[in-house]
Amino acid sequence: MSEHDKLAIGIDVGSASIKVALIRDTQADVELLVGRSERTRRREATDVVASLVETLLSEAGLTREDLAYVATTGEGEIVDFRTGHFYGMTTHARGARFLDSEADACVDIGALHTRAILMDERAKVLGYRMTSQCASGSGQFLENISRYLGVTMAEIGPISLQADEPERCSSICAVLAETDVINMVSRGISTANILKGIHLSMAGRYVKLLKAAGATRVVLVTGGLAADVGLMAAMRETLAEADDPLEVRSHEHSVLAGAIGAAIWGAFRARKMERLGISLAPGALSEART
Amino acid sequence: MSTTEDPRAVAKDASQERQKRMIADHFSRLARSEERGEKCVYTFVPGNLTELLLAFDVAPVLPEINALQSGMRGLSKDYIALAEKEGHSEDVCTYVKCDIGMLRSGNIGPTGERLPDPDLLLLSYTGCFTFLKWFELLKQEYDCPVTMLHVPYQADGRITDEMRKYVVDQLRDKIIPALEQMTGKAYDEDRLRELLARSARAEDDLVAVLESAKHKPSPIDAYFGGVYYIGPIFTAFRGTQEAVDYYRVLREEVEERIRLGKGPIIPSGELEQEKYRLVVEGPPNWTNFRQFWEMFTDEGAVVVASTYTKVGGVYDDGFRHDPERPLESLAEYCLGCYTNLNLPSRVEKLANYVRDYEADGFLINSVKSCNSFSAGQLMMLREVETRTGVPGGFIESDLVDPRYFSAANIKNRLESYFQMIEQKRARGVTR
Amino acid sequence: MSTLTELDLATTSITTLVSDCEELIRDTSMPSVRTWKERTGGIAIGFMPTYIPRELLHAQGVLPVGIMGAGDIEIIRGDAYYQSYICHIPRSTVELGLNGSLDCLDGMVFPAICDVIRNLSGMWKMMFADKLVHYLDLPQDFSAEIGGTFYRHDLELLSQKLVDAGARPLEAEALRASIRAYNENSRAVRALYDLRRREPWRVPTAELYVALRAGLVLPVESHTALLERFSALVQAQTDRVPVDQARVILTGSFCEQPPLGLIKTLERSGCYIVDDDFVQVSRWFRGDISETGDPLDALVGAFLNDAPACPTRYIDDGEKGRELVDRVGACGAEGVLFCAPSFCDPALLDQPMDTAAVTRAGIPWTAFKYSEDTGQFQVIREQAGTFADSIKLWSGT
Amino acid sequence: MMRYAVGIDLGSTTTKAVILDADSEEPFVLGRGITNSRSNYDVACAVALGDALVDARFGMIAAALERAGVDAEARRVALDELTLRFREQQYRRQLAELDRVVRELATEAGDELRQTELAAVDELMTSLLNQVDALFTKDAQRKSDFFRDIAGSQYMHKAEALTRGGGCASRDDGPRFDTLVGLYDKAILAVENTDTSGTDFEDCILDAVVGPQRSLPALGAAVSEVIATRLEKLANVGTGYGRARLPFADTQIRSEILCHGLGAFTMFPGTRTVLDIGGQDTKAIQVDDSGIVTSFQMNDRCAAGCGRYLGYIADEMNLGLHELGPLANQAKRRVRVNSTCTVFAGAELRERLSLGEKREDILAGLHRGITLRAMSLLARSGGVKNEFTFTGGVANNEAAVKALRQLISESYGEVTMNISPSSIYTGALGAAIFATRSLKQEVPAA
Ligand SMILES: Nc1ncnc2c1ncn2[C@@H]1O[C@H](COP(=O)(O)OP(=O)(O)O)[C@@H](O)[C@H]1O
Ligand SMILES: Nc1ncnc2c1ncn2[C@@H]1O[C@H](COP(=O)(O)OP(=O)(O)O)[C@@H](O)[C@H]1O
Ligand code: SF4
Ligand code: SF4
Ligand code: SF4
Repeated sequence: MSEHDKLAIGIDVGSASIKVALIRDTQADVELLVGRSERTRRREATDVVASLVETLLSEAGLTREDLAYVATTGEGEIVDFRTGHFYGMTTHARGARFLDSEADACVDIGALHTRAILMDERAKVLGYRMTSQCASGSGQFLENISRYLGVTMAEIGPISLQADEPERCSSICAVLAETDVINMVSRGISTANILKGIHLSMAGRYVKLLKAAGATRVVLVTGGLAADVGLMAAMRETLAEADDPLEVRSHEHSVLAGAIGAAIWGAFRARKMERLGISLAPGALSEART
Repeated sequence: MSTTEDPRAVAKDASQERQKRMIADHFSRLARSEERGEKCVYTFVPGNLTELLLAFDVAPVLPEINALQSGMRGLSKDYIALAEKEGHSEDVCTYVKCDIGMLRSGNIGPTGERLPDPDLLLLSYTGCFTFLKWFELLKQEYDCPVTMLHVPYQADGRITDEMRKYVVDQLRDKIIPALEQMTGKAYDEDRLRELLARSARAEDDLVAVLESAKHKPSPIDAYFGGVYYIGPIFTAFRGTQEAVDYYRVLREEVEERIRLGKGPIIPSGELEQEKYRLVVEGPPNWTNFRQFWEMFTDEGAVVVASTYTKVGGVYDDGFRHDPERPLESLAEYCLGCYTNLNLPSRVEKLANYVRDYEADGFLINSVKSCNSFSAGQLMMLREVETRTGVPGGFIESDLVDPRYFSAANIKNRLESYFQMIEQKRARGVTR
Repeated sequence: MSTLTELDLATTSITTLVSDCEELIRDTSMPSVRTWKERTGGIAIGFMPTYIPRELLHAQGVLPVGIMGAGDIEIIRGDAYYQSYICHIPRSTVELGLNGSLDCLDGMVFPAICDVIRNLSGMWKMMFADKLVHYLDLPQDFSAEIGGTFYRHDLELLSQKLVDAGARPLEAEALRASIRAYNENSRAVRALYDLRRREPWRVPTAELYVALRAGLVLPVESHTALLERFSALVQAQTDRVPVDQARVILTGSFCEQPPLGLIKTLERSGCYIVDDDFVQVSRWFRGDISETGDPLDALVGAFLNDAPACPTRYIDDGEKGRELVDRVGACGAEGVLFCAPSFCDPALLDQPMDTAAVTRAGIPWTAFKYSEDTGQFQVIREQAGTFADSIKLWSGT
Repeated sequence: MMRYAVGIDLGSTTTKAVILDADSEEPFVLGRGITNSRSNYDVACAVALGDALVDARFGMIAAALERAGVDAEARRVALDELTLRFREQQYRRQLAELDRVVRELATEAGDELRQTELAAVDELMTSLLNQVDALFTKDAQRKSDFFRDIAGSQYMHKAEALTRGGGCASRDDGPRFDTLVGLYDKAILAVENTDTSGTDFEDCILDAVVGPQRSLPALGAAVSEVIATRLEKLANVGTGYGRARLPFADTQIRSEILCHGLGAFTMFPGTRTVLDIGGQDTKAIQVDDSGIVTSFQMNDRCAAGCGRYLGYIADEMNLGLHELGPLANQAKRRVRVNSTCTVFAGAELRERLSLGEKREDILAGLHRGITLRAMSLLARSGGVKNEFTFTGGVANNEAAVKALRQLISESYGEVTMNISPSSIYTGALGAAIFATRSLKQEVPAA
C-alpha cells in the first residue's frame, strides 16, 4: 500500500440491517476491500456495528488506527467513533456510481423507505423522490407477505419468476398484507402469482418514483431489495410495457452502496482535510462540517 | 354527467339514445371547429354561462366533463400517472391531473377526436378554488386570453344585491368584452333572451323529471340515472332547441313510467322492486361507475334525490333563467350552484330531500379529490341524521382515480348499511 | 415569565425571550387574549391564517387573534369531522373550538383561503351559532371599480357585524391610527427579514418564527415592541458566527405551519432559510398602507394592488413562479425548499408551476410535505441534508 | 342429543364460533371456540366450531359431574386439570405434526441445507418438545392461545440463539436464520390448513382424562357419557371479514356491524354505543333499544390503531399479546409515538428504546394513540350515549381498556362501560342469535 493511499470505512445504519464497507482510495482509483451486511434483529445497533467493524478489519488484517476516516450514513449518527456523517442520498449516489459507472440514477429500496436518486457523473445528486410515511410497498411489506406464504427472502425472486397470471394488487398496507394474502390464497391463487403481483405493484411505484426523479438511462438498484430477482424482472417488465428505455440493473454489492459511498466520501474528505491541515480526531469532523 | 361510450351494454330508452347522440355530435362538432372557423372557450360546469357563449356562437369545452369521460373509459389512471410524473401531487384533485394528462397525451376527446385548443379561457370561479389553479395551469399551456368571473360564496346563506352586482359588473365589463373581442361580434342581448327563454322551458321539464322520484316506486334513479339527465343541460345545450326537445321527450317517458308503475332503468334493464329509497350527497365515482351503480341496484336501492345533479345549478327553489333579466339571472344561476351554498344551506337542502322524497336513508359518497364537496361532509352527515332521524351512511371513493375505489370496502359498508335499514324496517322503526 | 401580555421585554437573553414566545404559542388556551380582555373589556375575534385587514378590527377596539392550528395537541374530537385526505388545520381548529380553548373569542373571521376553510366557516356557524362568524370573501377581481367596490362592501358588512358583537363603530380617524400601528409593525417585521437575509446566522428562523407567531395573540403595539427588542438582542449577540450552510428560500407554508421541530431540523441539516412565507399576515403588503386619504379605501387599495403572490391569489398573466424566481435573486438564495402541508390544494397545485419556473431559471430545489403535528423528521432531515450537501459540494461547479 | 345453532365470525386475525342451545327461548351459550384465521376458510371454521363444541362438552361434563353429586370445588379442580391436560394433548398432536412436516421439508430441501442447519433443525424440534411440560403446568403463562404463536415464538427464540454468533455472512457455514425461519413458515402453513377437528375430541379427551380421573373416578363416567351424546347443528350464520367466502348460503351471512351490535346488546341490554376493535378494523356502532343498529363508522384501510398494530408491536418487543397490557399499565409516564404507520412505529419504538426510554412508557403512549383513533370514530358515529360496550379482541387488553375509560370519561363524562371477558366473541354471538332467529323465522332472511 502506498503512503498516499487512504483507507476508509463506511457504515450504513439502516432500519433493518447494518452495512459496512472498507475501501482503499489510491487517488487514481477506489477499491472495495471487503463489505458486509447484517440484520440487526433486535440487537443493539451499536453492538452490531462494533462487531461488524472488528470482523471486517480483522479480515483485512487492519486495525482502526489504519483508517483515515470512519464515515457513517443512514442512522449512523448513533456511532460515536465516526469521523463524519453523510446523508443517505449523497452516499447512495456515490456508491451506485462506484458499482456501475454507467448508472445515472439509482433507487435505494430498503426495509422502510425507498428513494430514487438522479445523479451526474461526479455523483452529484441532481434530483430525487422519496416514499411517504407509509410502509406499503416497502421491503418490510414484502417480508411480511413472504413469511406468511412460507417463502424465505432468498426464494422470493425465483418463485416470482415462475408466475403465469400475476394477481395485481393495489397498494396495500404492510401490516394488513397478511390478511390480503390469506384471502388470495383462499381464492386459490398460487404463491408465484401472488408474489409476482406484489412485485409488479411495487415495481410500478418505484418506476414512478424514478421517472419523477428524472431518470432516463441506466438505473442501479441499491439497498436490500436489489437482491430480489423477481422485483428486478417486474421493474423491467413494467418499463417495457410502457416502452420506456430506462435500463434497470443490480449489482451483487448493491446492498452495500450506501456504506461504500460513505467510505468513498470519507476518503475524499480525509484528503481534503489533510490538505487543509486539519487533524482528524474521531467525531471532530462532524462538527467541522456544519 | 353524460357519457358517449360505455364499454358494456347498458339498457337504454329512447331519451338516452338521443342524449348519447347529442353529446357525441357535440364532440365531433368541437373536433371540426378549427377547420370550420368556429371559436371555442374552455370553461367549467358549475354556474356555466352556456347561453352567453351560444349567443356569440361559441362552443364550450368543459375540462371536468373530459376528465369524467376519461374516467369512464378507463383512461384516467394513465393520465393521472402522467401528471403525477410531471410533479403534480398525489394529494390534489384528480380531475385536474386527469385533464393535464389528457392534454399531454394529445388532448383526444371521448369520441377519439382531438379537441380544439381554446380561443379563450373563461374561468368561472364558482364554488371551488381548484378552478383558479386549474386555469392558471392551462394558461401555462395555451397562448390565449383568459378572463375570470369571480362568483362570491353564499356565506350567509343568501344572495345579496352586492354579490349580484359584483357578478353582473364582471359579466358586463369583463366577460362580454372578452367574448366580443374574441369573436369580433357585438353582444346581442335579444339573442341571449331567446336562448334564456328556451333554457327556462327545458329547466321546467328537467325539474319535473327529477321530482318524479317523489312517486313510489320512483320511475328514475336520481343519482346514477340523474347523471345522464343533467348531461345536456349542464354542458353545451342549455338554451338550444335540442335541449328543449330532449327534456320534453324525457319527461314524457318518465310520466309514462309513472303511469305504468315502473321503476327506473338500470344498467341490466329495469329495477324490479324498490326496496330502499336513498338521498345521496356527493359526486359519483366514474372509473367504476357501473359496478358502483350495481352495488345499489343489486340490493334494490334507488336514489330518489341527489345533490350531484345540482352541481351545474340548483332549480329546486324555483330559479329559472329569465329572459327579462338576462345578466341578473345568469348571475343568480352562478351564485346558486350547489357547491356555492354554505354548509348550513346544504344540510337543510338534504334534510328537505329526505323528507320530501320519503327516503329510507341518507348516504354520502365522499370523494378524495374534492374539498369543495367533501370538507365538512362528516358534520353534514350527523346534522342530517339528527334532523331527519333516518340513518346516514358514509362511503369514500374518488372521481377518476381508480386507486381510491376499493370495491370490497365500499361493498362491505353498503351491505351493512342496507341490512341496517332493513332491520330497522322489520321492526317498524322507519317508514 | 411575567404576565403573558406584557412579555418580559427587559430581558437580556434571547433564550428567555424566545422561550416566552414559544410558551405563548404552545398554550392553546390563549392566556394573553384572556388577560387582554380582562384588562380592556374589549372583544376578541379569531381569524384563520393568511390575510385579514386587522387594522379594521383594531380600529373598532377589537383584538384580532390569529388561529394557526394547534400544533401537535392530541386531536380527539376534530378528527371526527374530517376525512383522512384533508389537511390537518381544520381538524385542529375544530378541536380547539370544541375543547373550549377558543371560548375567549367572540367570533371568527374566515378569509377566502381555500375550500376547506370556506366550508369550515359554515361548520362554525352550525357549531357556534351564537357567535359572530364572517366569511371574508376576498375578491379575485383586482379592479378598483368592480373588485374594489365589492370588497369595500364586504368590509363594511364585517364592520357592522363587529358592532353587533359589541365593538365600537368604525371611525376614519381611528382606522388611520390603526393603519399606522400596523405599518409600524410590518416595518419591524420587514427589518428583521432584511437582517436575516443579510446575516442569517444572527437570526435563526426558528427564533424569528416564534417571534412572529407571538404577534398573532398579542396586541399590535406590544408585538412591535417585542420585535424591536428581539432585533436589538440578536444584533448584540456576539457568539453567532457564519458557518458554511446553503442559503435557501422556503415556500408553501402560508397556511398550516410546520412544527417548530421541522424548522429546526432544516437549519440543523445545513440550510439557512433566508426567506419564507410563514405567518404571512404580518407582512402581507410589500410596503406601507397609505396613511392619508380615506382609510377604508386605503385598505382596499392595498389589498388590490400590493399583495404578494400567495397561492390563494389568482394570477392570470401566465407567469406563475416569476415572483418566486425574483425573490430567490433578491435574497441571494441558492435553492428553494418547497415545504407544503399534506393535502393542501392551493400550495400543491401551485407547486408544478413554481418548480417549472425555478427549474427554468436553473435554481436547484427540493420538495417535501408535512403536517403541523408531524413528529418524525428523519426523512426530511435526510432530504434537506442531501440538498444542502449537494449545494455545498457542487454549487458553482 | 343436543341441538344447537352456531354463529361463526371469520375475522382477519381470529375465527370465532359461538354455539347456542337451539331449544332454549333466551339465548343460552353452550360453548365458545376460537382459532387463528388462515387461508383455508373451511378449516378455520371447522376448527373454531370444533373448539366451541369442546367447550360445550366440557360444560356437559361439568353438568354430568353435578348430577353425579360431585361438589363444586372438586368439580372446578377436576375440570381445570382436565382442560389443561386436554389442551396439552392437542398441543402435542399438533407439535408432532409440525415436527414431521419440518423434518420432511428439511429432507426435501436436500443439498440446499447446510449440515449445521440439519443439526439445528433437530435441536430446535427437540427443544420445542422439551418445553411442552413447562407450558402446561398449572401456573404457566402462555404468550398466546394459538399453536402457531406459541410454537412459533419458541422456535424463533431458539433459532435466534442457534444462529447468533454466526451472523448472516454468506461465507460462514453456520446455520442461517432465514433458512430456519423459512422451514417453520412453510411447515406451519401445512399444519394449520389440515383439518383435524373431527377426531380431535375423542382422542384427546381419552388421553387427557387418565390423570385427573385417578383423583376423581366419576370423571371417567362423565366423559364417556358426553362422548356418547350426539350434537346436532340446526342452523348457522357467518359474519366477519371473510364472511363472503364462508361455505354458507347468502341468507346465512350477516354484516359484522349488525352482529357486533346485536351481540353487544345481548350481553348488555342497556348498551347504546358499541366500540369494536378487532384485528384490522375498528367500528363504532350505535344501537337502539332493541339492539338494532342506527348508525356506524369504520376506519379506513390502514392498520394503524387496530389489533394487528398491537400484535406487530408485541412481536417487535418480543412479547406475547397477553403481556402488552399489563406492561403498559406499569408506566409512570407516556412517551408520545409520532409515527402513525404501524411499521414506522415499530422502527420508532426501537429508536426510542435505544435512546433509553422505558418499554412500559412507550407502550402506554402507543395504547393511548390507538384509543385516540377509536375516539374519533366514536365521535363520528354520534358519540357515546348512556351505556357503552367495548368489544373485539382488543377489549382483552387491559391497557387499551384503561386508556379508553380515561378518554371516554374526559369527553363524555361518567358513562357505564361494559367489558365482557368473552368480548372477542361478540360478533359470533350476534351471528349465532341471527341463526336461532332464522329457526324461529322471526326476522326475514335478508
Ligand atoms: N433476496 C432478497 N429478496 C428480497 N428482499 C430482500 C432480499 N434480501 C434482503 N431483502 C430485503 O431488504 C431489506 C433490507 O434492505 P436494506 O437496504 O438493508 O434496508 P435498510 O437500510 O432500511 O435497513 C429487508 O426488508 C429485506 O427484506
Ligand atoms: N388476550 C388478549 N390480550 C390482548 N389482546 C388480545 C387478546 N386476544 C386478542 N387480542 C387482540 O385482538 C385482536 C384480534 O381481535 P378480533 O376481534 O379477533 O379481530 P378480527 O375479528 O379482525 O379477527 C388481536 O390482533 C389482538 O390485538
Ligand atoms: S397503510 Fe399500513 S403501511 Fe401504510 S401507514 Fe397504514 S399501517 Fe403503515
Ligand atoms: S375540487 Fe371538486 S369542484 Fe373543484 S375541480 Fe376538483 S372535483 Fe371539481
Ligand atoms: S393548509 Fe392548505 S388546504 Fe389546508 S386549510 Fe390551509 S390552504 Fe386550505
